[in-house]
Amino acid sequence: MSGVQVSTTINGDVEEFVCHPGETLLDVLRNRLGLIGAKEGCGTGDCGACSVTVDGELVCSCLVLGAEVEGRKVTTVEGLADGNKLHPLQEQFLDNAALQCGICTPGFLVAAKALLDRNPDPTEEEIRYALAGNLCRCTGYDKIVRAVDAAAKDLRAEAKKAAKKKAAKKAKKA
Amino acid sequence: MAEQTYTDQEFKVIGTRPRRPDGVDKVTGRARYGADAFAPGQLVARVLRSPHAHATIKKIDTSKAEKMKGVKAVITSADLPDLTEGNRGNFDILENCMARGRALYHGHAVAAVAAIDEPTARKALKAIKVEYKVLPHVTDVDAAMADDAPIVQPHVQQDGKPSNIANVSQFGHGDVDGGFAEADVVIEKSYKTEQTHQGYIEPHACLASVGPDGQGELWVTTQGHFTFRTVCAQLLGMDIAKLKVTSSEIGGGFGGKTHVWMEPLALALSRKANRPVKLVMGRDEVFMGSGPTCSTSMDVKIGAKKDGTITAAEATLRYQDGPYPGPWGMLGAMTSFACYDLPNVKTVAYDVLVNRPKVAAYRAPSAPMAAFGVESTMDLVAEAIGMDPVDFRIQNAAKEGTRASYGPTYGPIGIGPTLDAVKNHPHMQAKLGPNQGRGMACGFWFNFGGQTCTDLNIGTDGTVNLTVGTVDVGGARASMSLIAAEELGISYDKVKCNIGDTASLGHNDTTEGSRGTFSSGMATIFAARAAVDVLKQRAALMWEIDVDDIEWKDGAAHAQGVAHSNLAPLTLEEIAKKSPQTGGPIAGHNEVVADGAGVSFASHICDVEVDPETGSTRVLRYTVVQDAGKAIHPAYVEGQFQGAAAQGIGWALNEEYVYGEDGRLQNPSFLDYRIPVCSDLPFIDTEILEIPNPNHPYGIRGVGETSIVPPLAAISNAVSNAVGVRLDHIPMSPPRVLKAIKDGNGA
Amino acid sequence: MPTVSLSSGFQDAADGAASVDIEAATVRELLRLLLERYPRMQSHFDEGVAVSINGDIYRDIRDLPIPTDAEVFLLPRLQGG
Amino acid sequence: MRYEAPTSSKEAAKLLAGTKGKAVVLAGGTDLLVRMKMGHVEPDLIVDIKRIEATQAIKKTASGFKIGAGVPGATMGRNSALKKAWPGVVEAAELIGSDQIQGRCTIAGNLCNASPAADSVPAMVAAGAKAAVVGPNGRRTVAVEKIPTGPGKTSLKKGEMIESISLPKKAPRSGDAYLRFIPRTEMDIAVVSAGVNLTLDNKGVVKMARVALGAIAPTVVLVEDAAKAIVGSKLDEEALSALAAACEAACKPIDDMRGTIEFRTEVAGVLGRRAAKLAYERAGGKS
Repeated sequence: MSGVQVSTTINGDVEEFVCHPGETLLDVLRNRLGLIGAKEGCGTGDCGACSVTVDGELVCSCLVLGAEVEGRKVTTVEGLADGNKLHPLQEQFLDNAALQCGICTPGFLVAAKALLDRNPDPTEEEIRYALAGNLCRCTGYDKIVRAVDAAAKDLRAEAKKAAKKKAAKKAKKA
Repeated sequence: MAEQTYTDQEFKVIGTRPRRPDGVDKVTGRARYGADAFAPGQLVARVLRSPHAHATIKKIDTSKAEKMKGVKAVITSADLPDLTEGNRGNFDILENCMARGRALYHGHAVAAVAAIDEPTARKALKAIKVEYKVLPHVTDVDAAMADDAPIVQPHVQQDGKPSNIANVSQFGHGDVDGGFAEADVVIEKSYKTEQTHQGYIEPHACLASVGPDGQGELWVTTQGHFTFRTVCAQLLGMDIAKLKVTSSEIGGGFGGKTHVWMEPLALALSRKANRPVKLVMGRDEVFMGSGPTCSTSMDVKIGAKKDGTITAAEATLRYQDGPYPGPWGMLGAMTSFACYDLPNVKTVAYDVLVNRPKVAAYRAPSAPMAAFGVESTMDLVAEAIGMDPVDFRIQNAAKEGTRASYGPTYGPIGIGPTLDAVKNHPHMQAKLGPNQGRGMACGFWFNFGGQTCTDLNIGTDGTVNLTVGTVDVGGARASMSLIAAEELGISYDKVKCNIGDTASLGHNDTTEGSRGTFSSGMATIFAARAAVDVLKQRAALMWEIDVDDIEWKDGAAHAQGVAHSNLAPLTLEEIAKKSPQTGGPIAGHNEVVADGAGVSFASHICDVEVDPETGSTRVLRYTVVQDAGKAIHPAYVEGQFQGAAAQGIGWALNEEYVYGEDGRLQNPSFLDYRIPVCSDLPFIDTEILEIPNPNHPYGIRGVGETSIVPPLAAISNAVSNAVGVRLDHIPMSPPRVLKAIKDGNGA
Repeated sequence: MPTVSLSSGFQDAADGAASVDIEAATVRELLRLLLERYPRMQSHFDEGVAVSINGDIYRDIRDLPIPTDAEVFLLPRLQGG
Repeated sequence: MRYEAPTSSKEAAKLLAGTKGKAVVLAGGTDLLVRMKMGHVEPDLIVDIKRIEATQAIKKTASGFKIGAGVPGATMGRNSALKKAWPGVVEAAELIGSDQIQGRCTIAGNLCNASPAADSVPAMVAAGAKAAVVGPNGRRTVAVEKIPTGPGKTSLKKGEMIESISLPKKAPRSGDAYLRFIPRTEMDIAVVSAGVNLTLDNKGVVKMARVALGAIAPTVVLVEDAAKAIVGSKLDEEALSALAAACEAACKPIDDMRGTIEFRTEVAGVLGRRAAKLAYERAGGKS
């Protein structure tokens, strides 16, 4: 078995690694790069605990080979916060007690961010279906759905504020 | 014991909802769970499992695997202590971890390897040759009770003959035959429930390290690291104090992580290889090789007068334990009629052995199945006498002074209040559409206490380190911090709660039976009070007055009496700062047997819609009412209610172990073992009742388990009201519901 | 003198008795005297027992005083999830 | 084990054909990686086809649509022209697994995995989709229903791979639909499924229909009798009953952990009927 050399971008940083041809991205992240945020709940794409995005597309990292991410951009839960500022989803998960054991939380956060990136104002039903690939056994999903809804509101308010600021700046320039 | 008694104190921080102290780690991916530990030079272990449900193991040839490059250790039962002559319980635990001469279920471990990496370990497993002689098997509980059933454990006997019936338990009082004779209506019905798994998202995982000097460490996802330490040390012949067990963050347990499954194998491999060994189960192994709950079969009979008085109730319960005897049928017998005030009641339970995985506790173990039978029958009786099912239950609800069906007499309890809350809940008045139905049901669980040991240390800046020995399964650190802050009179954010490893605290019982907040909460209260005594002594030294003249309130020492009216209060922070000069570190410590946990009741309401053409059931609305005694952190109490209800909903509708004719488990994956997904569920409304437990200073009862008990019956009652068919087999999967509709099972 | 009710599993070991009168001030004394009277109880004690006093279940506390006229039940030790 | 990511189909076919041991195609990987994890397949060579340009795009052509073999379901769902023309096919593709699976899974992979329960296949069969196959001996075009030959088995020869799937141009007054039954609301394999594609005349009478059922036989089945039952009708109750009966008659299912023979047969009729009604509405028919 010969190793595959891979160069990729993870959470904005260039990473280079050598992996087995059949090794999953999940195993690479956890065992070779020390990024333990993605969890293996099943290894077969049924639980979503290993969710990451590759080139912006939400995937289960257990169903991606490490070798496949050559030249791609990977984002994991470790890349969610902006420096020491937590992402609104992270803030709302904490405020809404949306985690109990927390093992599914990284996957939910990554999946919820993927949802809000393309749909900033989802209905409850849209949230539930978008998160259907993430299993949680502790919460009954109630507080998770509420947290995502609250974070969506926060993000919309942030976006509105930013747009206003931009407009004001433009007006000032003019 | 007096200090354990409930006092109706006013709270400042108890009942608030602050962020959990371990929260940031858990939303940033930093928190370390069972599989998140790494040691220099660690090996990867894998387990070889039996493909047969029942077989004699004639020979295991590991020689090829042992010679493979990169393989550092291979073990079979021959490498583990032979406990045949010792305690049967320990023998059973070890034999379940590693088969000894016989495989008792599909997935029973037969050998294990440790190698330099995963691909090598997998290859090594393939190189192990096992010679089996396949034996007849039995996986169904009723079939296992038949006279000609294959015998699972030859040493288990009834009436001098080998039998699969491991235990018969009986509870009750009064004269049931006389009671039934008095009844105007008697309903008798049989029910079946299939086997379900706790379904925690984190598979079992550990990192073991044992040296040739007999000292070892184990990092493991567990509900009870102290128990794991004792059990592993006993099984492997190690000294308890020389094995340090650290509980990782735990990714769900629900009872399934109260038992050792493969941890002794990791330790044995490490001892043999003299290298750290990491062992993580795959999801299929979790389903096959850890402990689900029982499948059951039961007959329930309830008789009542037309005025709604129950005259007698009887249940015969058959619980399947896997291949090792457990207390599961007995718990079903104790809990089945616990909600009601019955003059004549009798329950008989059989614990039955089959060729399935060893059964483990699953959240209020054994109670949900019995409640399914009893609460379904309750609805049938109510219907037969023309009474509203809630009113019927209210009329017969147990209360203070009722003799419980399992024996003792109840103190103050919450079944009546939960039923009143249900009756008055707006949910009960909401309109229903076509093919929709509403159901309700009640549930009971004991709650436990147990051995607990807690340490509280105050730093010189006035911040507090609280170390508890019960694991944090869902926000316990927040609750413990609230309790310490309340007792000391300081703010929540001045307390940092840690989970101590087995080297840093005395024994703590496993976090099971809803005991975490009840017992560690109690030990925390006492540890904090001990620390307050020290703080007062230190203040006395600083002031040079008598300690008896000092009162502790609002986080400060207050000098009492006119003589000391010139002394401004000394805050905890001020006293802590001076502690190096007043006698050194300030600490409080407590060890307690926190017994006397109060029993807990819940009543649930649910609405469903059934597609009559496909048998598909959707839960539209769900409400949980449960007695918490006292909710320390209400958000996490709600979370327990919601999570328990969700597990019950999954159990009711879709979750089941499916065995083939060959005795093999067909669906060991989250694809085909269908736990509810986000889009399957509605919001789950909660109502927390607080009927104080007289045996806890804050009135805490424990909240984790009770709400998994009612959903099976609540949903079944709702389905019955939606489409007019009575389901007697859980899960109510679409094929079963459609068949019932076609067959017109309107009974 | 407290009357100890035995749940069914224990009755065989107590020669079929459903309840036993035992003069005991604490749980520890009660269990000791019960075992002296019925040595076959030992196997149950090994598996674990709990005692209910006036409706509250105690699994481990042994020093607990038993009030006069208390309702006392001997129960199997319970397991939870 | 080797991993290769060629940049042309020809190169991929050469690699696949030239390997002595087991060579597998990696498109979305949502089936392949599961089988590798479970130890059901241990390939000697993995050929990742996603670096081949022809597999990466959805193209609108004169004769319809060409969907690259590496295009994930999520991308199909975002293509409004495709969605408008073939809503049933797109919905079927989007029903494969969760959003995470959608980020990877492909309809070509779904076809080659050859599961009788594959979600996109009944919809593709009903739509008359064709697969562009590239192999060591060149290219050929095959009707999708000819690809799977049994559970896990395909008619593809050693070295062959699917480069793209073509859907015909949408006929006027036509519509398609796909429905499946699963016990949960998401994440399950179809217990039974139905794809219907039909075209109406200007009076609203069905003039052409294709009905395909999934999970009721070793492969997805094109049920000609079901189509016959509704052709010439305005999808009245009588026609629908005949369609349901034809669907039930076509069922040769198995009893397994996902459903019983009785259940699958019964629900095949229910879904055939519901899918036909939906397709009829989409075609502009008024019932």
